[in-house]
Amino acid sequence: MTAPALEARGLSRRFGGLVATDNVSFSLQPGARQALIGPNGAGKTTLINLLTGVLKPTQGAVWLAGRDVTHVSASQRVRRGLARTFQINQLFPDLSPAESLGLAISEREGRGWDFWRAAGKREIVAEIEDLLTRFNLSEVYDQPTRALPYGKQRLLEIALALACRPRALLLDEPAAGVPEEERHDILAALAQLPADVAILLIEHDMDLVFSFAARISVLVAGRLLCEGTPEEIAADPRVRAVYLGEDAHG
Amino acid sequence: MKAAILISALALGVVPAMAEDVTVGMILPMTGPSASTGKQEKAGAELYIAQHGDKVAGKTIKLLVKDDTGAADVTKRLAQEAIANDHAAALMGFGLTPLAFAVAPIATEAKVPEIVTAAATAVITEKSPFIVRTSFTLPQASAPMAQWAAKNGIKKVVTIVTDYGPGLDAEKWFGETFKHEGGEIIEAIRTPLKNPDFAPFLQRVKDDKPDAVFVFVPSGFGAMVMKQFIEQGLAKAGVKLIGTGDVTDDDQLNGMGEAALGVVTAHHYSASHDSPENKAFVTAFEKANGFRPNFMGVAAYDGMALLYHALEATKGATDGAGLIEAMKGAKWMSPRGPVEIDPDTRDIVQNMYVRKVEKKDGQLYNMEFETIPMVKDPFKATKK
Amino acid sequence: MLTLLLDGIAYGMLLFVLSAGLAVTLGLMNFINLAHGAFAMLGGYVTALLMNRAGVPFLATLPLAFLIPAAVGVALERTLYRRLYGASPLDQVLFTIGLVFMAMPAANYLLGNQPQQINLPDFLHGRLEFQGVGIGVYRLFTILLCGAIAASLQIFLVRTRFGAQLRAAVDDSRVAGGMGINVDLLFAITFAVGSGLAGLGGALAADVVGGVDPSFPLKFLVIMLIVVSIGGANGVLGALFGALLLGVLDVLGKYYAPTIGAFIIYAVMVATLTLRPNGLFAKGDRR
Amino acid sequence: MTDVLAHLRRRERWGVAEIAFWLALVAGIVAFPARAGLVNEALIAGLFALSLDLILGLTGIVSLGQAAFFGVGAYTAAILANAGYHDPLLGVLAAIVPTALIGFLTAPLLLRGSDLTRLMVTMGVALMLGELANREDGLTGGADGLNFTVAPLFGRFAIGSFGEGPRNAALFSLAVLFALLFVARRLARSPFGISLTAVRENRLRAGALGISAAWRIVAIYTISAAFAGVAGALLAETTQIASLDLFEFHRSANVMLMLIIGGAGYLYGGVIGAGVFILVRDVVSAETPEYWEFWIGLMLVALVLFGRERLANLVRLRR
Repeated sequence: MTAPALEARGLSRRFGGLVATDNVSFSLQPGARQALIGPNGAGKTTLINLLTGVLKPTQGAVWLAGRDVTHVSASQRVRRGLARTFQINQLFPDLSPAESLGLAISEREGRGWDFWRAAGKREIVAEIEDLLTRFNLSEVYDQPTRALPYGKQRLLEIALALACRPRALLLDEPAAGVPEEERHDILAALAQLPADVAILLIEHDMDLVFSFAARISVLVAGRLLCEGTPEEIAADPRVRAVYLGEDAHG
Repeated sequence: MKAAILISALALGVVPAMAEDVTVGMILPMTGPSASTGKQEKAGAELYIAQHGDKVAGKTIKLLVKDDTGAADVTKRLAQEAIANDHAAALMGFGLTPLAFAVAPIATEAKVPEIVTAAATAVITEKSPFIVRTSFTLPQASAPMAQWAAKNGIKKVVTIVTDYGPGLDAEKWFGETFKHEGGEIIEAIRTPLKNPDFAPFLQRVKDDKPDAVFVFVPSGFGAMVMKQFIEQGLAKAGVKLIGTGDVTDDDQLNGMGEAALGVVTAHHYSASHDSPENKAFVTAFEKANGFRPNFMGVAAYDGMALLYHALEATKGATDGAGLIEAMKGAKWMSPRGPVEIDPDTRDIVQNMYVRKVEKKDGQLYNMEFETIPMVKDPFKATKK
Repeated sequence: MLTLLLDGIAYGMLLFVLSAGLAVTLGLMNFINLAHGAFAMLGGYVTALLMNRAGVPFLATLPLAFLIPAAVGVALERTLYRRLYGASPLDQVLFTIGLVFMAMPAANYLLGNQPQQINLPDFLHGRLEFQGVGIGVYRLFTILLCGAIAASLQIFLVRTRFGAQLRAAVDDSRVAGGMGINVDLLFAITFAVGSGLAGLGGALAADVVGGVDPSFPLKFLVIMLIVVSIGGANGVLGALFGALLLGVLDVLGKYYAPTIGAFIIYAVMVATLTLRPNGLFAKGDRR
Repeated sequence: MTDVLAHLRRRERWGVAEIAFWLALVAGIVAFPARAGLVNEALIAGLFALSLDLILGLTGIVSLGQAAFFGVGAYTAAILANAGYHDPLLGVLAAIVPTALIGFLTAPLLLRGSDLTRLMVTMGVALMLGELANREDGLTGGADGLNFTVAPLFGRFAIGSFGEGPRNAALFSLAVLFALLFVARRLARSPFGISLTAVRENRLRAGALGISAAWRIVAIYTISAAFAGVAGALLAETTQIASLDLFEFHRSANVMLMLIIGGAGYLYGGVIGAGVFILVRDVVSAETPEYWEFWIGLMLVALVLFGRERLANLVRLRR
């Protein structure tokens, strides 16, 4: 059996007296489609920060493709195959989508320190074009990102993460704030993400979660309440009690 | 569009000079921390021209004042342009020692007199055979101060000088002369150039318990030193404040108030100097500018006087070597008293006065009470 | 030793009074006002000219040294500064340095190059000695006055509703406006306080630093920025403690190690900012 | 969609305006040798501003301490010349070594805190180096400055204040400026350069793409320091003097003004801003040597109020 793409082993994080993440363990197999849900304040953001290396855990370990990366810096984890998107767009307003993607590819290819040869290399153009097409950005490839409609920016957010060619991809509320008429773009993009990439979707939108994920984990007050198929989660009384019962579309 | 700006600006710089014009490139810090020097110098030079007419030996004097902001590279460029573009027959001014140094090679190469009317480090005139000076040197003022102190019951002294060229000159010459006369230097303190607080240094002086403290600070810091001297209780502790005239700069003395009273300094010029020449000079200067002349103003006035003298001697010929020759040994009666250009060193020889700050007609003045006649720069005297 | 400490505190208070206004505009309003020193110069001139030309007593000039720069500050704020709230810091730098460049020659043109001295009244002269510990009367006066100013500012800007509203307005002026806060008025008052403090600082400092002259706005800009950055650009208390720290270390350093005197404040600043990048009294990670 | 490549490479081509800009500079120096000294000063200030643009414009790191490297570069050339190494090209190249080293060693100070922190720390470093130069007067000549001479360039073209000297100096500075702007241009369009833009625009996302912002900043600060060092060496060599005021606050502040006037981030802004600043200063201060600062100030205020961006766009060559 191959090693999980991403694995959390007993992750805990305390801020002073507050336990934000409490002994969380789970694993993402290659190609997994998993979702992480939980009410506001459940500690989803802290968990992502622990996985990506922005925060160091108080206890526990993070494994990436069979290797312990707990003490590896955030940027090194990206190079080893862990990419993410952000709940609030984190893009480069002055660069165009083509340039942004070119940058991500160059960095992935280890050309980030090349200060002499041009960034626009013929070899990477095919890949940029492929990503632009897949994420429906072809028409705006040369616009400054700040001028793009919000939905296009959301797509670029995912495309950038994918340009890192990750083994594991963390999607942080990819549909947050997207107007209804642009949502199908996002759903389509998610549907055709490469099958071999393990994906953890953090989402409030239950329709999206249930249409996308094969497995769902529920995080409550920093600890994993339960994990299972969408059907199991939907039927779980504990989940209903703490979460679905309150406000399913919170 | 840019090119057009460039071209018009470039073209502006080139002004054709008439054969009968003698252009004087006066390069001064007119802005920045030394701006007060520039203002005095400009006023002094302009007053001389106004009083004596702009015609001398058949030539018309044109004064070209340039602001070098106190930056040596700008001074140098302005000097080069004054000579190359404006055909300046003489350069004048130079507010600080490095600025005077910067122009020395240009003066030598172009054979144009560089009349230093401000910078006071002793060694300047040795940097080029075309440099003459009408201001003073710090050894010239510091050594007589030391002699006077030694003769007047002062045995132990602490020196406070600003930590740069002129300050070190003052420290060295006061110290050596004073020791030679049998005095003792307890401590030599150097203060940073940008220093808004003298209290800790003065506290140190107080703990040293000297008879007097000798101070050299650039003009502009004098008031601060004197006020803090009183405030730290040094006057009450019986310590005397002595220094070079920079501390009691005429330009600023009047505003310093009671704190300045009784301070004894040695210098070559006081606006209260008792001579008809000076009375006329001060009156005219104050009338034209609304402020009192100081040693910078008189040095520029004399710089112009020296140039007029030289042009008369050469009958209007403007070659630099001839002008310099004519300047050597020149003697005239300046507002400060009799002065002479030492033919060997091209430095000024002048009376040094020991003065005490007193109130006269409701205003503060450095009142001269002892004269050391015709002092040569002791720095160059010892080298022979 | 205690004498030195007192001198250091007095020097620190002087630095504080020069920088307090900057701490208000930079720390509370997030506006880079490099023209702060020009307001300080104005305050210094107000006191000096009123005393020397109109014979007004020193203490009576101090309120005016606050009010006149404050009024000029409001006038400029309403007409010019307000357009630059939220502009890029580079624009703010360019604009306020431009004002400094205009203020210096203007002062030179109108009042001449000579420093205008302030001659203190007799009761502020002299020195108190008590069991071997001495301090200049004026220094003691500045310590007490500046202490009072610092305390009242702290209360005014932090403890009152005004302070809370101001922080809300700086964080998001639109939301604050929606909450019924008069943002314009708030900023104008704060800017006036900042400018007035600058003026008062100039007036109080003028005697010690050798008078007020046209180069004043730039001469003390560096040290004012140092004080505010060490303190943590976060209001008045930071600037107060930053200034005191600098003052005491500078005085001690100059006394015990005069040869390295010039390095001390810079070294203290670089060391402080290396250890505490947002200053000694920074709260949170403010940009 | 073959134009993706063209889009990515659109900033690599030399535009007509860009070429004309350089030709105009050469022509200006040759046509007006009388003002070559002034043009030289402007070109060097432009190079100095370019060095700041690398960190401020490209990377978004503010600094009020570029004068540190300007001064060290100048003194490197001066001290070398006084030690008998008079070749001007050698001096310029040698200035790279100590400035890059100091830049590399002090760059970590820039990684934490706010913009204000960076402004103050860089300023502190510059002022301390200036004070060090003042103290080490055996090496630097202290407050008197260092006068020295340099050999003719390539053994043929004399540089200095006499005859062809100012013109040769200006052409030399122009050549160095062109060479370094060429380097900066390549750099800005390289993957490294784009990653600097990424660090400037969104450090969080840059990190999520695997870019370690800290090392990129250290690298570009080191390069920027070397650029400033070269500018300092050029100024020292073409004026044949190095003095302490090179380290002063106003040098750092003025170079920032020049860059902002011309517009940061597109490499030519510094050169244009320096040209405007120095030419205006020259023209106005010839008229009113005491009060010219007022008019410069008015210009700055007007520039901000009427929209720096709009004006910059007028003269901007190609973005």
